[in-house]
Amino acid sequence: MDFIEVRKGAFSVAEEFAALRRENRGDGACVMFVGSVRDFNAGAAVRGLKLEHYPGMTEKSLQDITADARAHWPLGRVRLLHRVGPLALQDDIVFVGVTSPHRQAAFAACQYIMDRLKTEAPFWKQESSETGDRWVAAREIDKREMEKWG
Amino acid sequence: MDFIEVRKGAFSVAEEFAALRRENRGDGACVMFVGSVRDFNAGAAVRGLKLEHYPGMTEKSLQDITADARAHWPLGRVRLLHRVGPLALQDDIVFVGVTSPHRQAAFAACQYIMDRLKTEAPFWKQESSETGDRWVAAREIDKREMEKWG
Amino acid sequence: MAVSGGIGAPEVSGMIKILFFASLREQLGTAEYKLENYSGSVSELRTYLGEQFPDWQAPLQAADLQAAVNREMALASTRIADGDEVAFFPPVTGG
Amino acid sequence: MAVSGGIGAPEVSGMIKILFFASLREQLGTAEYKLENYSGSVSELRTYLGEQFPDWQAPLQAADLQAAVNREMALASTRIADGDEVAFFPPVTGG
Repeated sequence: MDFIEVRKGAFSVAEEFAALRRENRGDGACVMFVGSVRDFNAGAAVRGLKLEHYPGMTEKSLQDITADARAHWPLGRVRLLHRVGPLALQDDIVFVGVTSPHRQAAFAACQYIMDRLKTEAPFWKQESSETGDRWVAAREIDKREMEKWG
Repeated sequence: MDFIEVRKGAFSVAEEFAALRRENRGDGACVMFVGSVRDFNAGAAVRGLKLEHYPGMTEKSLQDITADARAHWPLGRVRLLHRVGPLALQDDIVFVGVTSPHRQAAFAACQYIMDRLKTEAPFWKQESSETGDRWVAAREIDKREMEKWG
Repeated sequence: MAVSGGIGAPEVSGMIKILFFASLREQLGTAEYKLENYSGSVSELRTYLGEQFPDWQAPLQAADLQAAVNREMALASTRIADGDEVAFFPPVTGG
Repeated sequence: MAVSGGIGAPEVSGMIKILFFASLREQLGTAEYKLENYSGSVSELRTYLGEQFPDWQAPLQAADLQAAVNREMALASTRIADGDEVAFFPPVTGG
């Protein structure tokens, strides 16, 4: 029921949505999040990104997060894809899609998965900008967002 | 910046996502909701739906809801499509997609738009089931969900 | 059944146009009714229509019935003027 | 730079495998280090590695450095045993 993938290549939102809905008669609600490369971060014009991960641990972390979401809300399907390697401006980085019989559960679970992914899944971003390459610093706001989940 | 449409025909999530992201360099977050016809509601096996609306007022209501969402959160693009007329099992009914520089704003705005749409946009569902046609009753839960937005 | 609610602008003549939707439309057996030289509130209009058409009385007194005037949600006390478009309908169930 | 963190299972020999990621990997100039017959906690290992390689001392003492043991997040007090895979890395920044 869960599809979790760390991959180099681009993903297709159309294919992911189709996989979430195909022969899924019980779930009336589908919430999807897509995160992509913004062109400005902390003032320097970003040209692209490189994403590093911890093979093995990253996948395990994403599986644990998804399992915890299922323990909190009645979910049908969950699909979580995260790209690694070099990414260009406007490339999509992450897709999280969940289905549920209940709209509120689908919204809450999708947001919960993203909040935890941002604070604990082992991914590291390196930005290329006009002023050179730099590792992105963790943002305090993501940690604060986690606090609401207790 | 807002695209709002009440339509008879099906919509394409792939095309909506493309329209939200195309040449959208500033928004790193995109949240989408898709609501579809479930096969069970209140016990009777549903065969299909018919959706009625109030032409003119429905569109105005959706525009007002979207404008209020923009007043609350920094949003880039908003696309809101709702089908009317006869719908089959598993057909998609409604699409709400929003982009923002901020993940939390995108989630909150998408959920806010759906919560208000469910409680105040003039649409009425009629279900066809084995036991005949019946107008769907408003669910108390949708009103309770609105209370959290004050 | 008469004409269903049209897309055009509210009428500005010396009459009010009253629209009914969904289960209420089916219960009343009509989608639209026009009234000349009417003056009063939304709740007074509900009562007035029930007096004119006894079969409409029960459906129009349903506790959860909602009303709009000129495509904005209206209160029981909202005043109705010539040229207004008034609509009555059950609680919405879209999405 | 040595081998980067591999996909295989943690090693079960009489040694521990230590992995470094992202900016820490660049600061140390290596992605992996192996240690035989080590026994102690995560925080003791940080101190030990800094003593062995003076250039590593500052990067390994960064206040926000995180650690995992066998691919689970670890505390400073988490014990390390033979065959464990230990990883040190800066705060995560995915999504």
